Formats: sequence, C-alpha cells, structure tokens
Amino acid sequence: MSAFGLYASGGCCLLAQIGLSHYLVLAAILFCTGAFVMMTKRNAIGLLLGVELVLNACGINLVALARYHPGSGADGQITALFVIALAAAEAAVAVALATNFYKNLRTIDVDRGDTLRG
Amino acid sequence: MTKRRGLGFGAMLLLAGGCCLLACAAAHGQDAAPAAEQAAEVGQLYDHPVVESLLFYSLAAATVVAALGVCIARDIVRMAIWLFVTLSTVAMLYFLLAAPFLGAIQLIVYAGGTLVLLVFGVMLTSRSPWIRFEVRPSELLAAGAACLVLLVGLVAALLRAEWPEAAAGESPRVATLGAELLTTYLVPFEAISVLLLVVMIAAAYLVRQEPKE
Amino acid sequence: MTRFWTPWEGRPRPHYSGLSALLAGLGRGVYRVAAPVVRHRWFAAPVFFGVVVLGVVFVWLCGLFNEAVLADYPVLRDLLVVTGLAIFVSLVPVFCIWWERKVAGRMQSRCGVMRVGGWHGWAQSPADGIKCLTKEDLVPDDADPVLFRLAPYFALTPVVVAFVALPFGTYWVFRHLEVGLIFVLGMLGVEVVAVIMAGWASASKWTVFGAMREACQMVSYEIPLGIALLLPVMTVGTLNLAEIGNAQAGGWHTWLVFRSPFLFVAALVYFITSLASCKRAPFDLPEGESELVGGYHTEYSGMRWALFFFAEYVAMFVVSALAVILFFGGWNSVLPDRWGEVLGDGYLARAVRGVVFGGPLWFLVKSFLLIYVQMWLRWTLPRIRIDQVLYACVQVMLPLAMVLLLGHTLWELWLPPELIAARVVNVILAVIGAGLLLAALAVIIRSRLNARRLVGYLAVDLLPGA
Amino acid sequence: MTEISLQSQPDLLVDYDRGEQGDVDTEELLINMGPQHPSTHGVLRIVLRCDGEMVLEAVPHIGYLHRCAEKIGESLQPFQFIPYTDRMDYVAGMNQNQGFALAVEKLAGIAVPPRAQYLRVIFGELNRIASHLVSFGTYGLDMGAFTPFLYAFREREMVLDLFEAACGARLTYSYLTVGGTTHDLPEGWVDRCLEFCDYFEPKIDEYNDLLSFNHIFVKRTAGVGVVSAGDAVRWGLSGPCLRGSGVRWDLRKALPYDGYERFDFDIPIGRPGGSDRTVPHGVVVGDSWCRYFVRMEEMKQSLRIVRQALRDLPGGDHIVPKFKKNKTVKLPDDEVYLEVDNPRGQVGFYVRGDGSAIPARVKARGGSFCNLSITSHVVRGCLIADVPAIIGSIDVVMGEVDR
Repeated sequence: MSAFGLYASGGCCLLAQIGLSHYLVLAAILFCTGAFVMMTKRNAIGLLLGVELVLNACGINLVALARYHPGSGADGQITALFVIALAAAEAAVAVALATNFYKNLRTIDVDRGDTLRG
Repeated sequence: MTKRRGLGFGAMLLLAGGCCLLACAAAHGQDAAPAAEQAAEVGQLYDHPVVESLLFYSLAAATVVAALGVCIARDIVRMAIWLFVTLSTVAMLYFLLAAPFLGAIQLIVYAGGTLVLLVFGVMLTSRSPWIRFEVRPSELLAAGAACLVLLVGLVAALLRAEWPEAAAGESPRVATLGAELLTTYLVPFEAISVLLLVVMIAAAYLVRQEPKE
Repeated sequence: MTRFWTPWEGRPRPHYSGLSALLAGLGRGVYRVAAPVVRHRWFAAPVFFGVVVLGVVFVWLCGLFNEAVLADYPVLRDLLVVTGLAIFVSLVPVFCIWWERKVAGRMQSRCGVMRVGGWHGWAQSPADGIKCLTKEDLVPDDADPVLFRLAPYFALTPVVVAFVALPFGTYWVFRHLEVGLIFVLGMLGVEVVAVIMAGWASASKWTVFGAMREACQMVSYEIPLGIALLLPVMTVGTLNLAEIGNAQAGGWHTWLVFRSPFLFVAALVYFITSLASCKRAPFDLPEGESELVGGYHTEYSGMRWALFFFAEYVAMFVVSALAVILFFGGWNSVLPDRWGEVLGDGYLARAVRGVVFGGPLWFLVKSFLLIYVQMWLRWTLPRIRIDQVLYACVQVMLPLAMVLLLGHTLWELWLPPELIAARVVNVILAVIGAGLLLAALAVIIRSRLNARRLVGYLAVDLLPGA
Repeated sequence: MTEISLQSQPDLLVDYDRGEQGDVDTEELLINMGPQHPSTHGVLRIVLRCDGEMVLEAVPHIGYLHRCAEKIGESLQPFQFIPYTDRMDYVAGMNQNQGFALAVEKLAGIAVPPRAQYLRVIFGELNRIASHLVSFGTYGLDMGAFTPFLYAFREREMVLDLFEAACGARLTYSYLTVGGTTHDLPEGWVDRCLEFCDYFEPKIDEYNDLLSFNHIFVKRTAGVGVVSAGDAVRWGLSGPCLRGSGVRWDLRKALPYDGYERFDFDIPIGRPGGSDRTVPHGVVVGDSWCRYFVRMEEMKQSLRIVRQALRDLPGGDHIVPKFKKNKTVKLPDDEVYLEVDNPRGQVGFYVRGDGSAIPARVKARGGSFCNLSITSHVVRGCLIADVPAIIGSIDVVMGEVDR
C-alpha cells in the first residue's frame, strides 16, 4: 500500500503507521538539500557540508531499507557504517585539499580555482 | 561553641544519612528480573504506532528544517552548526530505526569528529572566520529549480513503488554486527582500514609546509 | 549573631518601572522575609533534612520498581526516574562547586566559603545561582546573537542526556541501552560543538583561541580515551554498562582494574584523558584564565555562563561514573556479592545487603571520590601548554593505549582467568591497589591531624596584627 | 622610550620565518593582551601579532600608571618625597626608600648611624623576601597553579606583620628615610623576626618541592624566553633577570652600600640543567626557570643576611639625631646618581640640588622598566601560553615601570 492510500484510508494521517516510504521521502528531501548546497555554495568547505548531507540521506536509506526489508540481517547497518567511515575519510582529504587550495590561491572560493596553476 | 555546633550537624547528618542509606540499600539489595528482560518491557511502550509516528514526525521535521538551514545560512560556521543539528537528528532517527549502534557511532564520528574537522578547515582557510561569499541570484534560482524538480521526481517515484510497510521483526544486535564485520564483511572492513590509513598519510602530506628552496 | 551588610539598606534604591518594579518588589519582599531565616545558624539543618527526606521518599518509590508494581506502569516509572535524574543532575554541580571551594580552601590553608547560610557557607552555591540569574545578560554587539544564546544549552544538554544510559546500580538506570557505553561517549564528544559555537559566536579573538584549543584537545584525546575504554568492553564482551558493572560483583579482586596489568594502566590512561575531555586542570587550556582571559566563555555572563559550569561539573561526574563502572567495580562493594545471600530476604537483610555488598551508594561514593581526585589535581598542578597537550596525546597516550589494547588481547587469549599465573597477577594487582588506597587514606588522616599546624602558629598567635 | 621607538619603526615588526616550524600556512592575527588581562601584572598592554598560537611579534605599551612621580620630587623636600618612592615599586617599598635616602645622603654628605644601617639592611632584605614571595606566587598563578599563591601570601603576611610592628604600615612604609629610619624597633621585635626566619627557611624547600621542581612547571618554563648573558647586559637587565642569565653581578657585592660588605652571602645565578642536583634537566641558562629559581635562592641568602644583621645589631640612634626633630636638609649645588639592588633589579636615583632644601631635578631608573624592554625581543616565536611565563619570570611592577 502506498503512502497516499494510507493517508486516504487512515482517519488521522499524522498518527498513521510509519512505513518505509516515510523514511525514503525524508532521505530524498535531505538528498536534494545536499545537492542544492553543493550547487550554490562557493566556499569549498560549504561544498563539503553538502556532501555530508547527501551521505546522510544515503545512510537513512540504507538503515530504513534494512529495517523494513525482511531477511536483510546486518547488511544495511554495516553498509551505513562503511558510509560513515568513508565520509570521515573524505572529509579529512577534502579539508586538506581546501587548506592547500587556500595556501596556493589565498582564497577558498572554488570558482577561482580555474587558473590551472598552483 | 563553633565546635559543638559542628558536632550537632555531624550527628544530624549521620542520622539522616543513615535513614537514606537504609532505604537506598533496601531498594537495591533485592532480586529482580534480569536487565535485558526489563529493558524489553520498557521498550514495548515506545513500539506503539502513535508514539512512533509522533517521534518520527518531530525528528523528520527537525531534520528537514536543519537541512534547509544549511542551504539558507550564508555564514560557514552557522552552516556547520545547522549540519550538526541535522547529523544529531539523523542519529536519533537511527535509534528510532532500531539501529542504536549506528546512532551512537554517528554521534561520535560525525558530530564529534568530522564536524570539528570541518570547523578546523573553516578556521584554517579564511582570512577571517567571519567572511562570506555572495552567490548570484540567478545561480540560486537555477539550482533551486533543478533540486525541486529532482525532489518531485524522486518523491513521485518513491510513492508509486510498493514498499514493505511493516518492520522486519528482529534487528541485529551489536554483537551480530561485530561478528558480521569480521566474517562476512572482512574484506571491505580491511579495505576501509587501509583507506583510512592512506587518507591519514595523504592529508598529512597535503597540508605539510613546502620545504624552502 | 554577626550582622552582614545587605544590598538595600541605607542605599539609594534603583528605580524600576512596570514588570521590573513588580519583580523587584517581590524580590525585596522575599528577601526581607527569607534573609533572617536563611541566615539563622540552625537553618541548614532543615535544608539537609529536607533533602535527605526527599531522597528517602524517592528511594522508597524507586524501591517499588522491583516489587512488580511499577513494572506494569512504565510511564510512571519513567516519570519517576526522569524526576530523580533531573534533581540529581541539578544537585551535582551545586554540591560540587561548594565542595570544590571547600577543598581548595583546605588545600590552601584557608577556610573556603563560610558566610552564606549558617554552616560552612552551605548556601553559597544556591546564592551564586540566584546572583547569576539576576545578572545582566550581555550579548556583545558583534556576536552572532542566535549561536551565542544557543551555545550554553548545547553544552549542558548532551551531558544531561548521557544519564539516560548511565546506571547507578543494576536496576537504577533509565534505559538499559545495548550501546550504553558509546552512547555516553558520543554525548561527551558532542560537547565540543558547544564550545566551538560559544567561542566563534562571541566574535572575540580570545574565545576563538579557546574554542580551537578545546577542539584540538577534545578530538585528539577522544581516541586514547575510546581505546582505553575498549579494554573492559573486550573483557566483559558487552557495551551495556549495567552488565559490565555486574560482571565485577565478586569482590575487590574482581574489579576489572585488577584483572590484568594492562587494565591497570588503562584505568590510569582513561583517567588522564578524561581530565582532558572535561577540561579539568592540568588540561584546562580552553578556559585558561592566565592566558586566554576566560577562554571560550570570556564574553558570557550571568546564567549562560553558569550553564557552562553546570555542564563542566556534570561532565566531571559522568566521566568519573564511567571510570567507576568500567574499572572500579561499579556499584559493587569490596566484598563478594554472593556472601550476602546467606542473609536471607527480609527487609532488614536486604538493606544490609544493599549497604555492605553494593548499591547506588557505593557507586556515588566511588564517583565522588574520583571527582575529589580531579579537584585535588586541579589545585595542585600547573597548566600544560597546548603543544605539550598534543605531544602527550599523540606520542604518549595514543601509542600507550594501542599497546595496552594489543597486550590485553593477547593476555586474555593466552592467560584465561582460571590459570594460576593470571590469578597470581590478579592478587598482586589487587594488593597494590589496596596499598594505594590505604596510602591515600593515610595521607588524608595525617593532613587532618596536622591541619592546625599548616596554618603556622606564628600567624595565628604570636605576631602583632594577627 | 621603548614604546615610541617600536611604534615609529614599522620595520622592527619583521616577518618571522615560519618555514622552519613546518606548520600549516595560516593568517596572522593581532591580539591585544592587556591592559585588562589577568596575567599582565597590572596594567601592561602587549600587542601580539600571532600566527595561530605562535607569537610573531610583541609590542609592549606602557604608561597607564604614570603619576609624574619624578616631577613631584622636584617640588618636595627629600623626606617628603620618600612616600612617593614607596608608590613606585609598591611591592618593595623599603628598597625604594633606601635607594632615594642613600642618594640624598650622598648628595648632602650625611653619615648614617650604624644601627640605622643595620636596620636598613634588615628591612631591605625582609622586603626582598616579601617581594620575591609575591613574584613566586603570581608566577604560579600565571602557570595555572593556584595553591602556591596562597602559601606565598600566607608567609608574606608574616613579613608584613613584622613591618607593621615596626612602622605601622603594611604596604607603603616610608620607614627608611633620609638619615636613618623613622622609628626604632619595638620591644621584642628581634626575637619575633628570628622566629620568622626559623619558620620560613624550611618553607622555601617546601615551595621548591611544590612548584619549582614540578614536572609540568619545569616543562612550561625551562628553555622558554632564553636571554643570553650578552643580551642581558646589552639590554640593561639587572637583578634576578641578569643573574638568571648567568652574570654574577650584584650591587650589594660590587658596590656595597649601607654596610653590605659586613655580611656574608652568595649571589645565586642561573645554572644549566643537570649541572647540579637542584637544577632539573632541560633548563637553559637565562630561561624563565632560571630567573624564577634565582629568586627562590635569593630568599635563602636574604635570610642569611637578616640573621647576621640581627645577631650583630648595634645599639645607638636609629636616625641622625638632628633629624629626629626636623628632617629638612639643604642640598648643595651638586648632583648625584646612586643605584641600589632592588628585588626587581637595580633602582637608581639621580638628584641634583641647587642650594635649597628642594631638589632641582629628580630622576629614577627603574629595574622593571629596563627588564621589561627585553620582552619584545624574547617573546618572538613563542606560543601565547609562553607570554605569561616570560612576563611573569621578568616580574614587572607596573607602578615602577610607569612611575
């Protein structure tokens, strides 16, 4: 049953049973905000924050699917764990890159990084 | 005079403390249901669908608001704080999804570690931490439209699909997760550890000072 | 009875209007009535009695947990526990601040607080709290108004939330979280965000320095701290704090700290890193007043500033409690639990068992003992420099913690506790631990006996003007 | 003087070579340390140019406590100016009194009775102890150790009690005056002073155990703010700051005044780490720890001097008899400059008379003032946490710097 149907059938939509689709929609919203941040921010660290949002959306998806998908065992949670570890690694490298970028160009505005010289 | 008063207070305290001690002790020194059993009893309360949906909606609202905060904030440290709120609420959602281990790890690694790293990045890379970059309105409009289209498409697709609506009964315990990590997922686990090591070296290499010629 | 100066006697009254006038009038009225009462030297007695009676009532109610009455009413139980925790969490800083001032006073051959209230300045902390509430709430012009106001709450909330999973006894816990340990750790780690927020939002260079120091220190010390905590987790095989505590019910020698030499050192490593994680001396650089004025809370005043202090003292209790649960036998006494079974199951027998063989009282006493050690260090040691802090973490604590983890793993693999060699080591460590404790007691007793001489008879009796 | 030259010469703000530090390249930050800062010992203001925690440049700004003390001296008779000298170095008032009194006596050719000389030595050395106790305690505070401060002040109270018994004042004594001392000792004072000496001597070792040899304290101060002997002489340092750099120079030995040649005492100097059982490893001659420890050792030497002086204390007048009624003295048309060894360094007074009772010119040289000038030289390349360590070890009293 889709969420629309659920809303239609339930008398009080707010207190309806929370299903997988709720979590997936939330993750989709999170994903889109992350994408928006990546598109609009010109600060390199700002871009990184957008990436973290997207990775979080991904984590919610993984855990929710694991929770609602019978027989999945620990797969979803472990993958989400890997995502968190990767996010930490990615943040470390990205911050190092941003620092380097700043050292060379004296700015952290990524639009200024098209000079192709260090 | 002073000394006597001190003694009086001491005696009173001893007396009262003794009463407290006795009651406290009596409450403790009895047998009861094992811890896990009691935990299960308490857990039932929050399995109620109404409670769950209330929790979900409040957490989801907080997540979305905080994520929008990241979009709207122009100041980089404010963005980071909004992201912190997002990360915390997502951690709570993990608790709601019966993945407490993941929730706690999210708090430690993401909120406590990665975010601090990002703030370090902010402090290291700006002439002043209070600096801002202006973005053209046309860019904002285009990006907003693209994301909106993406969101509508995603949600429409999601709602059309058939998803299992009931939660699977058992979620893995921490011990299971650990065992799985070191058996089924040993190779990716080791790969991740190697990756983390490489990243550590790479980051140190990238930010090191160039030797002077 | 000594008569002290009161703020509004014989002084021009400040002019209030509107709501402020009402509040000021109310305050004056309350003061007129309450001040003589509070100042009376016997007033401390009912206060202490009140607290104790409330405690007894609360404990009695909690005792009903296991009588299968509350088990059927989880909401009632939760309400009860949350109320108890709220009272406890607000009493801990109030008590600890007063206690710390007394400890500091005694260490510095003075009396500490003596005036407010009748007996040993017992009301000093509440009075300070009221003062902080009534102080002007100042937000600097350049500060980020939202973050500046939010930061204190971000500091206090996580450490209070940590109590959700912190057991005071086998059943004395709000939730038996399966991941209790890392939940508490995560909450302690999140506190750093508040400090960064406060430091950055104040728009002052000193506060930014304080925030960055805190971030450096916290992020680096969390790693050895976490690794040191892995040792007991590995030994018991669970992250549930209540189960870890219960695994040490066999008496003094079964406390995890005495199980292997590695755990013995790990307890020390944990204690040192926990000092760094709650910004206590000698790791108090984020707020080092002789360098950074006030560190991250330089610009704060009034209640917001007090909230940071509340957070610090509650965090002190939380890290001490973690140490007690993970290393020092939790709520178990020095005697094996099973010796108590011979007493039977009467009310009195249960009470004796709860006192002699373990219970929340033991847990509290141990935790406050560790807090006392933290205070002791604070008033003894100078502050370290930031590069030395990082050196100590990265080049000493971190490798040490890793070696301990490896060593303990091998120890558990090759020397299971049944082996005679493991038992011998266990006994030796237990004896060393007892010796250390007795030595500390001897020092305390000796300084108690010599307390008068520390002041110096010259200053007291002989010289003019004394 | 220092302030003007440093401000008007921007090229003094040299770019510190950061390449050797191997650190991340970041922006510089200008920070105002003081005048309202807990560890600037009064109203010193230092502008720090920092790269992260590292100090690239420090410019001290002084003058917040300027009170025209020298100018006032030109409109008062010398004995009337004595209270103003108290307020220059208010931590060591006796030594300031002594310096000015000696200068005036030399100018007017007044011979001081021997009892007065002994009294001056006793009170000068007791005040040296009191002053070093303040320095020791506040240095502990600068390092984040609170407790030694209270201990130091507990002992200082006893010295002040002795002073109060002798002259009635506890901070600004005006006790050593032109021609001798204002009052003779009260009954039983000598015994009490001896009692204090017996009580205090073991306490110094206690302080050393508590703070001086504390591992963290040594780590914080050893090798920090090193001043070489040559630099120390060239920048005009004096007192413990000079002796901490290994220069054995003490005016009480080199140019004895008030009969210091009668007493047997040593001049403690800074020694390298490990050279002696009492010097921890890692200590470099001329670093903050040496400057600090010279003070601790000087307290012991002062006790020695006090003991000898109390033992040999002669009878007779405590002041030139004719000054008992009227202290007015005609100053000849001549000039004199005389320095004495103050706890903080050499304090000099220049007095020129014009035949009247009021000096035509009074000028003072402050020990703290000259010692402070080396701050900007030493602080360069340190961490922010080292700045209080260095300023505390130089031990400035801003009243004397600004006068």
